[in-house]
Amino acid sequence: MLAILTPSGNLVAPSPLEPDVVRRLYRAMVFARTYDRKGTALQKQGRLATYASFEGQEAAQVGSAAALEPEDWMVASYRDAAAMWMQGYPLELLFAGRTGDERGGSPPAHVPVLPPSITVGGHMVHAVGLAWAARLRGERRVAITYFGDGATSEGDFHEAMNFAAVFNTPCVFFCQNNGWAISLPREEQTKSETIAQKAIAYGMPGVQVDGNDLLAVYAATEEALARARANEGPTLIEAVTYRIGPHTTADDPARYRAGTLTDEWRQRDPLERVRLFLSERELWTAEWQEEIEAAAASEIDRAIGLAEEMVPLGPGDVFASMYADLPRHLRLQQAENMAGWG
Amino acid sequence: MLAILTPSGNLVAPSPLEPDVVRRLYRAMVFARTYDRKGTALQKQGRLATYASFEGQEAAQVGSAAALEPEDWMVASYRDAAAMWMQGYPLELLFAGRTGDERGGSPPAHVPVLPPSITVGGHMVHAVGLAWAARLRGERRVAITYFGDGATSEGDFHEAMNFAAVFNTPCVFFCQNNGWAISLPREEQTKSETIAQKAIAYGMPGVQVDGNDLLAVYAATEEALARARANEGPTLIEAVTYRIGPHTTADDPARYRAGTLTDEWRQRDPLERVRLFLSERELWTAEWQEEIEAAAASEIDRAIGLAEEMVPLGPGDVFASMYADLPRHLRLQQAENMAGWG
Amino acid sequence: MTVRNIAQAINDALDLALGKDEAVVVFGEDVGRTGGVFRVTDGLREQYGAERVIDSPVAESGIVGVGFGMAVGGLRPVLELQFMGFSYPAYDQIINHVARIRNRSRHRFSAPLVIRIPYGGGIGAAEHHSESMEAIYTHIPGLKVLVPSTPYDAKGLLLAAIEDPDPVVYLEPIRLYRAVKEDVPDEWYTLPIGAARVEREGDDVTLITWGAMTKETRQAADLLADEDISAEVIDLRSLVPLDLETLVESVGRTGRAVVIHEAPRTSGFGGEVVASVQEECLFSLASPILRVTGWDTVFPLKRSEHHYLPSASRIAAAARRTLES
Amino acid sequence: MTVRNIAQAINDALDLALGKDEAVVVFGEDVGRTGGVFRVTDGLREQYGAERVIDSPVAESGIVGVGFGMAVGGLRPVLELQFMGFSYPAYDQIINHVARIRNRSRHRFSAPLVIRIPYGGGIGAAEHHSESMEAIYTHIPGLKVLVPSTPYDAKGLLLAAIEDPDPVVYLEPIRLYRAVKEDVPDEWYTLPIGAARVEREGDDVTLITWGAMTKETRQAADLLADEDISAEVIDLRSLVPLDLETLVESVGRTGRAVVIHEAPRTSGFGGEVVASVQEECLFSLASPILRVTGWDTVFPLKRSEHHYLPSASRIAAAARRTLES
Ligand SMILES: Cc1ncc(C[n+]2csc(CCOP(=O)(O)OP(=O)(O)O)c2C)c(N)n1
Ligand SMILES: Cc1ncc(C[n+]2csc(CCOP(=O)(O)OP(=O)(O)O)c2C)c(N)n1
Ligand SMILES: [Mg+2]
Ligand SMILES: [Mg+2]
Repeated sequence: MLAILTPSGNLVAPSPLEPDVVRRLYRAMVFARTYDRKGTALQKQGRLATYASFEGQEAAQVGSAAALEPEDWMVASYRDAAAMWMQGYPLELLFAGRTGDERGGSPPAHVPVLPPSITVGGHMVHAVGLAWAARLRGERRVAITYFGDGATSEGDFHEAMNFAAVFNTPCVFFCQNNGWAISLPREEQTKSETIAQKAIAYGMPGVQVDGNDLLAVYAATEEALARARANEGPTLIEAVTYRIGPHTTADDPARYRAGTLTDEWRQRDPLERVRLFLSERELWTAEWQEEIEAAAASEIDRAIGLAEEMVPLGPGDVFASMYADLPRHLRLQQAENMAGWG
Repeated sequence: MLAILTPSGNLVAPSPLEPDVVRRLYRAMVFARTYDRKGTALQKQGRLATYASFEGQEAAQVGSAAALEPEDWMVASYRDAAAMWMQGYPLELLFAGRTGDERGGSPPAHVPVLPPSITVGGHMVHAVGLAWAARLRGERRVAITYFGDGATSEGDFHEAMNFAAVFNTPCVFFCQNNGWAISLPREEQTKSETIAQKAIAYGMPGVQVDGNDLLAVYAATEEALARARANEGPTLIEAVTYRIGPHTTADDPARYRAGTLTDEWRQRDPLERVRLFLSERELWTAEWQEEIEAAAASEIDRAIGLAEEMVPLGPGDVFASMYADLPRHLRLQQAENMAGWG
Repeated sequence: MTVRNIAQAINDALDLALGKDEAVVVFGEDVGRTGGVFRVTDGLREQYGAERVIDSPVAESGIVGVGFGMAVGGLRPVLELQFMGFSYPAYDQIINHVARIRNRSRHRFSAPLVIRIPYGGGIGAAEHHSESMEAIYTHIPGLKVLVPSTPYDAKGLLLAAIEDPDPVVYLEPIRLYRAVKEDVPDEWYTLPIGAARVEREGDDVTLITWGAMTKETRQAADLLADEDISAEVIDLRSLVPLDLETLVESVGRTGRAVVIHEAPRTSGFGGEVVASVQEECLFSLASPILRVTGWDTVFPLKRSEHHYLPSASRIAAAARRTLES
Repeated sequence: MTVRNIAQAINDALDLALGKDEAVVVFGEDVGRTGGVFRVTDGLREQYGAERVIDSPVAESGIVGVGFGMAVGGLRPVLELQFMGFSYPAYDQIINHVARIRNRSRHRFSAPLVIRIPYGGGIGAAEHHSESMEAIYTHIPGLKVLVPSTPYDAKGLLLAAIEDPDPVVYLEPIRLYRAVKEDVPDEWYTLPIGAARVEREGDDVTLITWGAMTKETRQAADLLADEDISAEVIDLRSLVPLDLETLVESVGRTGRAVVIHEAPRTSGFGGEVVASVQEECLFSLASPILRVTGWDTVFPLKRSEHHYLPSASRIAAAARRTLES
């Protein structure tokens, strides 16, 4: 398992990033955690629909996304808000999606991020196609896809990996093995010792990395992206991490796992070790921490405000994006819906 | 790659079978080849629908099936007639299926072989379920499933392998890597160096065996079956072989492969090396060869006769096996079909 | 008798089936440890063990394909697919294998299994969690398709499905899981498969529906009653086989009908109902048979659900329209 | 103009599209080296190279899912699924992703791709090679579904599908591939999507069909003509969107209609046609609209195909029945 920064904040290998960049990414992780906790809180207040927390997975998402170029494609899932935000997905749209508004799925034209995939497993093949299209069109960009340990059991994972390897498409498969797929522990998801070794089935390199280690995640992703960009083919990365919270706000983890396990993983917190690293180098102070948390909170509040102030979609909007040009039967249905019923 | 009997008929490892058993299996391979050539010939005469030849794959099918117990489940594909016949599937039913008669899919009650799967990939999961049911019911039997190199690309292969390993079901995955999936060569089907190594993705043992080597195939299968029976879990076997004929009688291999390749593989004929082995031990004579070929031909003719003499299914029979008890709408449709139209 | 909601009635049926027949196994994602995402299988793993109430890896085709093998091998699997929007990866196994093995083998093999699928919207869920795609299952020869709408029916139909020698797709209306309660017998009982239930008698117009939309349809009947329009409400309960006699009797009498479903209109099961009914009753019809359905759009997210789901007033408006001619 | 059969007309359309637009790629099992199992893509790989006419591993979900990514990424993939019976593993990708990305992203992303699927029976093929499951695709909001039955339409509709900004399922009637020949223009032309074709005019009864069954329907019209019954034959060509106006005009005039398809009856697309037409034309109907369809059974193997496929005489008998009332 690739590791660079230990839980106590020590380097066991050279850092791939300058300290000031690490500091910037620490700030992003703090932002992500603030967002995430706010998400759960808002759901409890009834202001969001079901929310899927990624607490504990901040290093995996921020570290990997930090290695991307702005034009690289990202195809991620419901639990990957931090990665999507890193790649430019506007915060207010992430919130809007969570309130149950379709406009949350519509990032600006320059943001190469698909709306989050709610189906498990189905989206990885999309990254293969996007990467392929980029190559055929002579674009330099590559594609990264994020998915969980559970998603590796779906047939579509297999087909995605196989197509990627056979056609040598420039893409990166980034698995956050967070120990659980709802209530199913990783050990019962598959009998392979690691997720990374699944790459062998496709003649693809696979690497396991400490997913709570920002620097290791960055290094592994950067190397995989470089391979992809050099047309040397796809890579599977397994980031070993842990879902600290429930599967979603609708889930009760007490039904299937011991709290002690979660406590153990809290000891390997992805933020704390970076804080220690920065602190050691006098790049962290308690005041700065307060400052970035406050800045995060206010930016997040702004985004929530924007999401909640969106004029609600009307009865005609259900139809408005079904086709480029609405066929007649849909125009009729739309008119009927807009007319209402006494 | 596991090998025991070389193309020149020499043992490079001890034979797992007594010479007289080898002689019996040689006879079975001769039978299989006679059947197969007859199948192609009959199709050319218009007496069978599309036929899928397995010439070159006789050792893979006969050697593996020979290791089964009579009550072991078999779930195989359209190209596995020899294996199915070895496990008790009546020859006349194999022919009947090929003429386009549903009764070909109905083996006698004591034959634990499902009708051949025409969809590629979908049937391997069935073997997992059958094996699982056997274990839950306290039966000693195990399940074997046959499939091709192409089938390993389907998502269902992946799900089958994963479920089998996770639930430790007593089954054997037997892949005949015959070099082609219709026109796609094995090298473009997947970038993994071997099919066998795909087992690593599931924490399952995988073994590659010379599929044209009757003895090696037998040994590998027998070991996998023993593991399954001892509840030590499933195994993937890759039998490396070659499809000498076209994909089916509707296919023209000249469109996609060089004849020289096929000629090379003819040098590794699965029957010839066993003949040399037997001949060396004075267990083979030209007269005996004639005798078993003639016996095969007459048995095959008998079976064709039976298949062709089956009273054709009538208009009511389309409905007869749709449900245990026909619901009303089907009874009405059945009556309508039987009444005919002026 | 115990007062049960639909989720509890299904749980009770599974409990009885597991208790009665060793061949019954429950298999699906999260059905064990956590009792299913809707808690429908709550407590069953504790009682019957992890060998019979089995948590599956995330792989729907595998669940159905492995379940198929189990059924052919002599078990009686009750499979769960977590939401209808996640049932599609299993469609191939269902149509090409589950529904065909009896015919393919001329009765030599069969696949007596039940596939439970929660379906329908109205709970403000994420994308793919609100689908009503029953029509694509009703179009598969060899299956039976059931949709209960009451606790009593839910239990009796599920036990009938488990006893049935052929594969059954059993659809559970999500927004009714806990919305309806009634006395449900504690013992084993089955309801006939293929029999609709006249939920309310009426003379002026027949409202035909199933599953979750029974609620809005009943409400529409109330609205109509206020206007002295007497609506008969029929809950199909079984889509395949369809109880055409009950429909024909009713529409033959009322001369007017509205079919209501939540699924998109085009090629929804409503088309089948209309086509079959008009074939038998054309000359009794005083008005075209109307359909009130979901739109031919994606089921919207939480904030727009009310713009999609057929409402009682929309149903009542259609019923009134049939009375205009 | 060149005389072409349907397979050649499709090949010609693909050739033109590959030649005209670099974004077009052809992707599927055996489409390259061997030109497809029906030789529909013959010669294209030689001409446009293996980078644009791509032989896929055997994985239908992957083909559509990767094709989806290609389309979102700016290509115009024309995907081939080898037979309709092998299209089901891709159903999830089609309904959950291909058909939804435009709505999911409010027009920000779209998936302009074409999925070609040979369908239908009558060639004595093996199991799963004879399916007609168009209805399950017509029930997916966000798709268009086309079914040509002549070489001219095949080319014009395929080019329209390739130009279309939204995903199109394009169904190719296997037994007509080489059964019909006609003059087909050599240049690029498109036909409107959503327009039926009145294949033959008539006054007494409207026969509505599409795809492969146009042949038997025409034959039935001939049989009826011998009895002085004048049948109008309508080839829908586009199932979604449906050209309801043309149907309503015709049935409004004839007062009688038969819908003919090869798929199983229950929840077949015929139900949709009947339901929509009766809603508009009830008071013009002199007889119930009848359906002549495949049975609610598995499509049989070679020796029993004739017991399944709707025949001209069965269609004619139904038409006569509509004239009895
Ligand atoms: C095709 C499909 N099946 C089932 C589900 C229901 N479901 C949602 S999340 C989940 C578990 C996924 O686990 P994993 O891939 O490890 O991701 P994580 O939630 O842990 O991030 C399941 C089964 C789904 N969304 N899609
Ligand atoms: C699901 C599915 N997709 C496509 C096909 C068409 N098809 C029939 S055989 C075949 C190739 C299979 O290759 P392989 O698994 O290597 O078996 P082989 O024919 O070589 O024995 C294909 C693509 C099919 N039968 N089923
Ligand atoms: Mg997980
Ligand atoms: Mg092969």
